[in-house]
Amino acid sequence: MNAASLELDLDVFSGPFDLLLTLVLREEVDLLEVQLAEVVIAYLDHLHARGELDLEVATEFLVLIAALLELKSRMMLPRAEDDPLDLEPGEAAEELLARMLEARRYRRAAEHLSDRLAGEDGVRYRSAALPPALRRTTLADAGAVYDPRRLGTALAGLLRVPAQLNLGHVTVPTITVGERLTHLRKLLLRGGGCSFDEAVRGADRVTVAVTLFALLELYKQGEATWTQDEPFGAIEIAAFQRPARDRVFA
Amino acid sequence: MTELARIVEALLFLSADPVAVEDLAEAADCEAGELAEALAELDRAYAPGERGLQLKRVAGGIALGTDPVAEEAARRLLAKPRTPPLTPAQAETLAIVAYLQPVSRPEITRIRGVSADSASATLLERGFVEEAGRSQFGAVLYRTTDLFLKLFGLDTLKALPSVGEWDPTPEEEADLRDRLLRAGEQRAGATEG
Amino acid sequence: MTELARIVEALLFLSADPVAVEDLAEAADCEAGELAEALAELDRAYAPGERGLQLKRVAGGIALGTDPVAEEAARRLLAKPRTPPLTPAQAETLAIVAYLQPVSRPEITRIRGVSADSASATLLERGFVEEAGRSQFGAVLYRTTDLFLKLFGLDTLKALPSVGEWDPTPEEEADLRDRLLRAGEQRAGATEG
Repeated sequence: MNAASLELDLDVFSGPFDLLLTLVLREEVDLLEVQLAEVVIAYLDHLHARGELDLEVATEFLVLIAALLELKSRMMLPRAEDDPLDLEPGEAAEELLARMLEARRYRRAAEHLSDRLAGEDGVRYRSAALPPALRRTTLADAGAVYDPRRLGTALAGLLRVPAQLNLGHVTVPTITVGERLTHLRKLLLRGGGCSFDEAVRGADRVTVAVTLFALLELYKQGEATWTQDEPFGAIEIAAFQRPARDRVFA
Repeated sequence: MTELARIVEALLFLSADPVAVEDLAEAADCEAGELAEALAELDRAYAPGERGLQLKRVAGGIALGTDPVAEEAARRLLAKPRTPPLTPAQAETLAIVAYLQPVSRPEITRIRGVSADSASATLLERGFVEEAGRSQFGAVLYRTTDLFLKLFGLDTLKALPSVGEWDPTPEEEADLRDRLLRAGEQRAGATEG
Repeated sequence: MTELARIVEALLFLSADPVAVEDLAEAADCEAGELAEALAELDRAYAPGERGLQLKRVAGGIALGTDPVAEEAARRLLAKPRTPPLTPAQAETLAIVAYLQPVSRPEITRIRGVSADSASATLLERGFVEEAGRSQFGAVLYRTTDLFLKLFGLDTLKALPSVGEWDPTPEEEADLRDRLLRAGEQRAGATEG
């Protein structure tokens, strides 16, 4: 078994991991649509089922998934037409291969270093302190050997704040928690409950995130509760039933 | 033993770190040629199997170290292992630093595919690597130390085998390429997984 | 030299303090009689004038020490003012202590964005900084020493270069300590991953 033959059952793809890789590299599956977290979960399930950890395979899997994540994050970033990072499928495959070869190279160099350290085993060096008379520069012997400006420049370096990321290309959304609270309350009043997917249908990412905050706020105030059967599963929202009031209105 | 050889032996005994040949000559107030003779004399006196100590060329200098014959007894007397072995993560991180130095932590992480934070912290603590300034993006850069050279029995970084020696063979590379690309295509064509 | 004598020689080499005869025998796993023979063998090897080292019977045990013939050379090699150039980590740590003293180690770490443990240990060992009590949270505080002033040619701490001279983004009102901590936290955030 190697990492490549891990069986996957994802929304956009089902089959072995290496086939997914091939399709992604040939751009027959859009990497943007692949939930890499699901791949990782499938791998963890697989490990759990096997009950043992093959380090060689695990390392290979980590390098592959890290490379895929990096490719995916590059695709998600806005870029110019002639961006040199815009990879052709063939180039992406070569880059992935180069990454795996590089990781393999340093893994072997690491083995060599470990062997070398073990081979030196048995040689010890003396670590006794110097006789007191030889230990430290005395105040009397000390001269001005350092330039105080060295301290000033070091301090200046520490005062420098790193350049802020330019987020100019991101459209600043104006959606507020208050608006989403109103939206959720309206949905809950109408039918007593709804799914989270319904609540954010057609909305952009930021609106989805703000809606989640709004949902947390509703929960905190005791207006709504929700259930989710499994990670990444559907979220069902329900208006919180106050027993006493129910009886009054029933 | 000549007086000069005796003096050099004493200097090596006192120094915690390997001493460069020039520093020995300066301290012993002698010519390079005289020092070379004294070192040759010491080499004879410390020939393998002669003594409990060895004369080692490490980290760009000369140092006295114990002969492995005494390791077991030393462990009993000092009640501590000489140098604990490295974990695989530490060894990989150390290999990347040794070959690519100065190198930043994000770069190490990129090559390994997983974070190197805890491994680099341990390597720093054990004194195998140290900071070497900052990259243009402000990330701390790392390099190996003289202690690394000393404990790994290396005279200089050049004594490390060329990194090309660890390159996968053309067959392995072809095999990897195959598994990445063609294995998938075959699967796509066949029903059997 | 017999193997036992070689082992005993190595043990004496490694020990900073004199070792009791019983401890030597236990570590070398031998009888008292065998050890006495090994010591006699070492005594002959270390007869006066033979080596740069001497085998000494001192309070509580046996120790290796240097022969007086090497004293002058040792002073030249090891007692010369030890003022190697500061590494970037040491310069940053020292600047933080110099400008903010007294300052705690956790604070230095926050400002640098990475640990300053090894740099502060070196600065302490070389006598540039010293401990100055503890903060209200129990962390050790550091301040610079008189040796620091002398090595930097400063009469008093007031003679440190003014911050304004080096300030990349002058900000008169804010406190230096606050600004350093803020910049450090942003740097730590920016260089992760």
